[in-house]
Amino acid sequence: MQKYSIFNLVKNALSNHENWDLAWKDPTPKKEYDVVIIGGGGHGLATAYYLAKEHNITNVAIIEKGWIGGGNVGRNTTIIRSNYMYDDNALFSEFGMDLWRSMSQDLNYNVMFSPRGIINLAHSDAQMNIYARRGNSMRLNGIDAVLLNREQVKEIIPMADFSENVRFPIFGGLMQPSAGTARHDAVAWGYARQADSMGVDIIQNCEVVGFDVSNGKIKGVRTSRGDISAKKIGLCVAGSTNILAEKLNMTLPIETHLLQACVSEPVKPVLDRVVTFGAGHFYISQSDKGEMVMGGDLDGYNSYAQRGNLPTLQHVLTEGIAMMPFLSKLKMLRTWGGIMDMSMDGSPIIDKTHIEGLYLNCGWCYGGFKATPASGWTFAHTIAQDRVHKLNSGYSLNRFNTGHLLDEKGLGTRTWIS
Amino acid sequence: MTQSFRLENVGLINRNKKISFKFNGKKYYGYEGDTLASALIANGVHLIGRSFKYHRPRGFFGAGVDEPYAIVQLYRNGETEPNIKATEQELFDGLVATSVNCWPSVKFDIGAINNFLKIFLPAGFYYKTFMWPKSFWYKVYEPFIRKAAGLGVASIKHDKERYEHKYEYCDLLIAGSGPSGLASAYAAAKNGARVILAEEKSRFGGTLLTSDVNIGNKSGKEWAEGIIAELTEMPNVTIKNRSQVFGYYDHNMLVMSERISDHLPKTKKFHPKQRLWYIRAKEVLISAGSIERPIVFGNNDTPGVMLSSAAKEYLKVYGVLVGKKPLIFTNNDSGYETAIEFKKNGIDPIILDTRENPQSEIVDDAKELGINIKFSYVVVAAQGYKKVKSADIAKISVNKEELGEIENIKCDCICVSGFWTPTIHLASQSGNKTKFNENIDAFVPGKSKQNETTLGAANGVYTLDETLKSSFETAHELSKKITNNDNKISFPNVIEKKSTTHDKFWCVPLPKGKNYKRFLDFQNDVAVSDIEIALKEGYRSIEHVKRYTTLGMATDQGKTSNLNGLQLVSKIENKVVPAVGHTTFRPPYSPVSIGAIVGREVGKHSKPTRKSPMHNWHEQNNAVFVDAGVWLRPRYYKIGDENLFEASKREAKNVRTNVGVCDVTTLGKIDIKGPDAGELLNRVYTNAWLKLPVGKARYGVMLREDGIVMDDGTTTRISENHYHMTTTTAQAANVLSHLEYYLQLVWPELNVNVVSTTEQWAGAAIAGPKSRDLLQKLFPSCDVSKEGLPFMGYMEGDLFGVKARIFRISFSGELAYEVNVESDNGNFMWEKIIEVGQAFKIQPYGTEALSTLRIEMGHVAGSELDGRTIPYDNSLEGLVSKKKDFIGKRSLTKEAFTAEDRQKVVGVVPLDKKTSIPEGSHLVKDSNAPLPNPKLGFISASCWSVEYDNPFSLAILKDGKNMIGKKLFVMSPLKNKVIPVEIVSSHYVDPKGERVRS
Amino acid sequence: MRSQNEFSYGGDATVKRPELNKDISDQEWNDFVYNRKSLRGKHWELWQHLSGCRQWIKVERDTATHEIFNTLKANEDISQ
Amino acid sequence: MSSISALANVHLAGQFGDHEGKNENNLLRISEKKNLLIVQIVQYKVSTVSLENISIDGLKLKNEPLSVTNNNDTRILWNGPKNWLLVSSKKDLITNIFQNFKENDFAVTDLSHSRAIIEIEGQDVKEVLKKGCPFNFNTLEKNNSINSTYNGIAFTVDMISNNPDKVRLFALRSFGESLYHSITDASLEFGYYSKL
Repeated sequence: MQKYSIFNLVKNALSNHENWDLAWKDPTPKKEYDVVIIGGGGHGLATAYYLAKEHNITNVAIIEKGWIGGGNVGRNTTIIRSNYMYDDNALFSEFGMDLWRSMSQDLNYNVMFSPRGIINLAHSDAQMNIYARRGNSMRLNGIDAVLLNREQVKEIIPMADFSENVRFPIFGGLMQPSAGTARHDAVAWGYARQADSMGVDIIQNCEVVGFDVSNGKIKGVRTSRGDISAKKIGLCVAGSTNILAEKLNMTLPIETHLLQACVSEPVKPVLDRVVTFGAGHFYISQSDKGEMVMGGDLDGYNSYAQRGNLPTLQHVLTEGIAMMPFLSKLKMLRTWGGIMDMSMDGSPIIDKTHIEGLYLNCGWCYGGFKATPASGWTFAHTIAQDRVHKLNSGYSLNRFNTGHLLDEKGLGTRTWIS
Repeated sequence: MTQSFRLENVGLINRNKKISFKFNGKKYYGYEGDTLASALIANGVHLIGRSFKYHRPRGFFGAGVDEPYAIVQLYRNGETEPNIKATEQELFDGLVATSVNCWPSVKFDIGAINNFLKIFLPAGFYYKTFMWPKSFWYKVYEPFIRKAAGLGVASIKHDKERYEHKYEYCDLLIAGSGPSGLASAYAAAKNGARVILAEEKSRFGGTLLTSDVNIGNKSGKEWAEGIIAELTEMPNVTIKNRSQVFGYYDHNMLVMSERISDHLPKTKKFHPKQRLWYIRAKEVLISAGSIERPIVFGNNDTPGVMLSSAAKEYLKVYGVLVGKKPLIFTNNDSGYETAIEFKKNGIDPIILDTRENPQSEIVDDAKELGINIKFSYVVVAAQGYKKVKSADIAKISVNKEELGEIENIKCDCICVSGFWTPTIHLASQSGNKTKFNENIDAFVPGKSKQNETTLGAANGVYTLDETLKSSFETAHELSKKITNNDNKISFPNVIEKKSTTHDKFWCVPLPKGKNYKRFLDFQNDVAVSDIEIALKEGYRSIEHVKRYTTLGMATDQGKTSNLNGLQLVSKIENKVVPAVGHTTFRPPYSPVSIGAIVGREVGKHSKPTRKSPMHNWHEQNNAVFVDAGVWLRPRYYKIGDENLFEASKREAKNVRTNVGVCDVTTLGKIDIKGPDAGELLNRVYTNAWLKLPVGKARYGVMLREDGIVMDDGTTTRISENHYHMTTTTAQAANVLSHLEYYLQLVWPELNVNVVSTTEQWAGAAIAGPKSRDLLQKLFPSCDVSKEGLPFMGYMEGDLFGVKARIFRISFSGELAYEVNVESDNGNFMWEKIIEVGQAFKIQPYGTEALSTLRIEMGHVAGSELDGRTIPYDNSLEGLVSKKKDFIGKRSLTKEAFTAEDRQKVVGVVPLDKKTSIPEGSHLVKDSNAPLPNPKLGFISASCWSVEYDNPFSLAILKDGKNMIGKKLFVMSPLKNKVIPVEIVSSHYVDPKGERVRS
Repeated sequence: MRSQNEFSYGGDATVKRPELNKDISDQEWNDFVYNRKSLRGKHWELWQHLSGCRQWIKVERDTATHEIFNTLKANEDISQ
Repeated sequence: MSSISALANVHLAGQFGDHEGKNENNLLRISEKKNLLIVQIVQYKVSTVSLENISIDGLKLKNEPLSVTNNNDTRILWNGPKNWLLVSSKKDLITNIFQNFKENDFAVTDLSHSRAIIEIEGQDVKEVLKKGCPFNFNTLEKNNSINSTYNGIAFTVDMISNNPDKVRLFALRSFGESLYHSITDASLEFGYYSKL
């Protein structure tokens, strides 16, 4: 594989860009693999990469219904953070932050990780206290966090509404300076390219139609491109988890919901942080291209549509203007929807299942993108070693039976309330 | 400056009204009815901006919504807006605009250096470099790239404009007022349907304004005007210009943005700048027309290269010549129409037709007019940097692969026509699976998913006769279905020139040895070579191509580039175009201002505000308010220079020593009536309710089914079948829905009615050792003695002529009562309590003091009942019945919920009895332990105990039951605090409840 | 036809709460509290007309297209 | 004793918005309705009492969506299945209601103080309503009532007259000032006057 570098770029430019290698190949599926990962999204690609890199398992196929990176890794708002309150979430995410920090070099692919910092705004003392609880927990877990007062917030984001005319005044905020954004598509492509180079087969346009299970053991998967045997299978399909679970006669603590996001037309740099509104659900950052990337509430009903309705976006943008009134004059350029596997406590599941050799990675709700490297790393470990790693031990499927829930928001099972 | 490119007596502009405007600091004139684009071209200005990546010079490409280039910064009435398309912005007096994305000026742009480096900046180059050294991406490269990107400049000033909404319903919504739109609107309106006709431009008529056709013995334009005049008079028709239907959502809901004031120097007072229409239509007719496609050739982004239809529109609508030596480059008959218009106005065009020998009426007309036509010819490349100066042209072989010898001819513009692409955006948004039509090389709508029909050019129908016929018929049939009328109008005679087939040619090959950039996406600088690289590297799905190269992701959303991109991919991949497929069309069709989407819910009104009947009194008595959900509640009443801490301490202290009064109107109140009301309570609450006597209140806790505490409060039995439930302010709405859920869906056999009476009653809590004395004065005829009104008792009373409900309940650890009167009398009650209370040194107290009082007595509230705790955690296990079943009971048996070391609420006191403990801190065993330092619990609520005059906090602590008396550390790294503390009982004041029962 | 703005979503309508006082397994209880089919296609679900008559209704809707096929009152049973 | 109505602090007399140069008759008129009796009446599921046999102020309950049965003083709004909202200027009707609607068949709840009531009259009434409420007002006729939302605030519309249009808007009392702001704000474009 070619190594990307400035020299390589110049060399290729001088040869008229005719000698670039394939970023990944387009192989015909083999009859059998050691591991089949279902789902060519960020998590699936990362899992395959870490199986090869950390566990030397390279007889691996990723099978993807459409094109790789076409799920939520290609349709999120690119926020990367580890500002969680519960230890299981915080330590897992912070492990991921380390992987993010070296990802471009590790993958030899610029994923443009940009630690610009995230600020969660607070609009009352009570909310400041809730953030303090989270921030202190982060600090005690070794994660950076700063509690900002109103003046400090104003200094960093003067375009937020500090006027008299505001419905929910800004009291301050919790900031994680090391949080940031990355170029989402590049993450998928970078993992794909490296996994491919280590021998992983990336098989696109290959839909799973069924599973081969006997005596409580997974044997293989039936696909639109034929049957594929596998010693182990990892399920990594975000919003489509329930569809595959049904083929395995499993019912999971997951509902599939729709989340919309949108971008404005590009403008010159005006906002260099990620900011969330505390009196509702709205988050915003400005992309390198200059677009304001914005998101908020779920549409609030079960959906596989990847298309939402305007009232939800109206609601989200209302909060946007409430937070930063200048947004009013920008224009909404593009909207899209992604389907979320909303788990019943808002935290993910990375675990073995009752079927031997079948592993589950799901329930990422709206937080899947930032988890890509840590999810891939721990899932690869779980598959390779047939046991969960300490980092994902809290993400067990059994926690809904035992009551060891990880409900960061305290909303319980009504996942559509965001 | 003279308008040297303006024709006399041609066009639809108002020559009696001259308008002055400024562009890049220079003053120009135009006419009413001009767009900024037409006025600039009339003045000979063609250089308007710079491209996104290479900063190449940019002019005008189209004449409307499809414009990829001509983007300006607009200044209007003291405000500025970025990214305005000059082709859409109507001219108004005093308009000021500047170029975007160039520095220091549009003519000399430093960023253009990228243009010379462009061979090093192919598609995806960002991904391949800028990776070393490690931290340089964020610190060095990215800031540089960010500055270079973006287009216009966003003002961070608050937007003062009004944007409004309108919800409308109709039988037929018709999007687009070209021939098919007008015909359908007319047919449906005449048949009695309620019709909305939307046109995105300022003028109705679409292509009828520019094409040389005859309908019913009138010119197309006259016919359109006649129809519009008639429609305007009809009461069942709403016609809207400057109104773009931009989104097609579920259940036939469409959204339209109406630009009411954007064409005016300023918005009329009390009127909106824009209005967003949510339109629910029984049937939708999409008559959005088509957009001309470019032919791809070398340097095809040079200013002066533009769509042939745009050139015609500038000429016929605005009386503006886009050039005086035009070259028309076409693969179909449309280019001839433009050429003929030039010729008619005294300009000699040259036509290059890729076709070998086309035979049609239009071609014959052009020949007859003596226009110079070169068949089998192509433009190889435009020459000129800031404006086209000449064109390299060549003969092309029949197989379209070999170029002949290159000739150079002088020209000042190149008008390109690569045939027409139907505007299928709305149809596709509705869920319609589009299909590829080989005859026109483009996608057209397929089977309708919702009640939508696409007509005319948007459906790939390019003859007027067929368009009008199908539109009349479809609109008649659809309206008949809705209105049951059968009033058919007669179909007019149509005369139009017959055209012949187009040449399926869209990209000029590179001549040997030349490496011209051939652009597909003009704003994002995506060239043929970029797509080639993407495919070579394996980015083969059309979505990968789009994302890797950014094809079609600019502010024009690929209206002129997407199809050519598809053609290229299909050619290289050797697939048919439909097998490549197109990327998804999503709303909006064209960018919409966020202000319009949001409407009037801005500033103070971004959310409603709830106020109690005593709000005005609080305001007048220096209350400082706090948001409680959307309620405003007094947090404290400020006296002099007091701060929050001092005031709340004073207020709380006064409750402990004298008496205080607090507005508790915001607590949720639910009236529960019916023969089975008691049974409902017994199932909803964790404790037993069947034996509560009339006239008594009881405290209760309710759970979610997952065992987590949902809410707490008291419920009073007013009469045999009548209960009065109170909830917390925060959960009031949820609790009501919760009860309705069980009553309607789970236990429909119960005969119970629940209704919110939160607003019916104003509530005042009277608390403190002197509260009974005060109550006695307020209700002299009631026996409010310890025996007459015992703890948890209830009675009705007369408060100086006003009927009142009196509850003896307490959340403050003091003898306390709650008085309710009907809301109109709330203020009267409050003033009476204050007035009579003077004798007892009464003071009003706010939520902060309320909080202090409840923390001191260990009464759990929102910060403990945070959606994550079970009754045990809150020391409420005594209220959990072991005998009966209730909502959520089954979950309480879970392993984690019954663990020996389960968390529990405790009290926390600093060892020094001085240091305040910040809320949100955590409890640890060893403050010096390495990170991650295991946390044992967290501080949920803190106060300054007025009883003991030292800090006191509540905490949820692991194994709290066994921790009383232990010493731990409170840590707040955020505030740099480490505080040694002792764990005590959460019931710090009046642990045995003697005062409340006194 | 009423606007979605007036309604509040209530989740899968086919989930049946176990009867009170009935002895059931952990599995049955967790199926009720946590586990959901949530498939692509037709889905019976609950909506409350919150800003209206406050009635809970059952709606059969397609989760892939959002098309609505059927509505039932709270007291009407879904016939499979 | 002084009672204070829900909108007493915001409802001011005067002419507002784009009223200049317009005939006062063409402006919208906005007022607050006070001192009305408002009672919710709900028939229990078990009740077998026939609605035909009970009347209040000469009016019968009609279990029919949108319907308002009415006379000069009293209007009974359908509020949901077997659920009505009685609104009357005769405050003493309450006694009568409690007598007629027996406790084991009906839940009767006095909600007179729980609502803020805005009355708005004029040719542009429906245009004002369409600015914030998703309901199809083209279909709302005289003596219809609906529940919906206006700028996110739950409200009830009772259409009293259609020549010119006249409606009463009911919101929960605590939301009254916000609804009043939204309605008057939406009326500015047309111009309105208000009297106390």
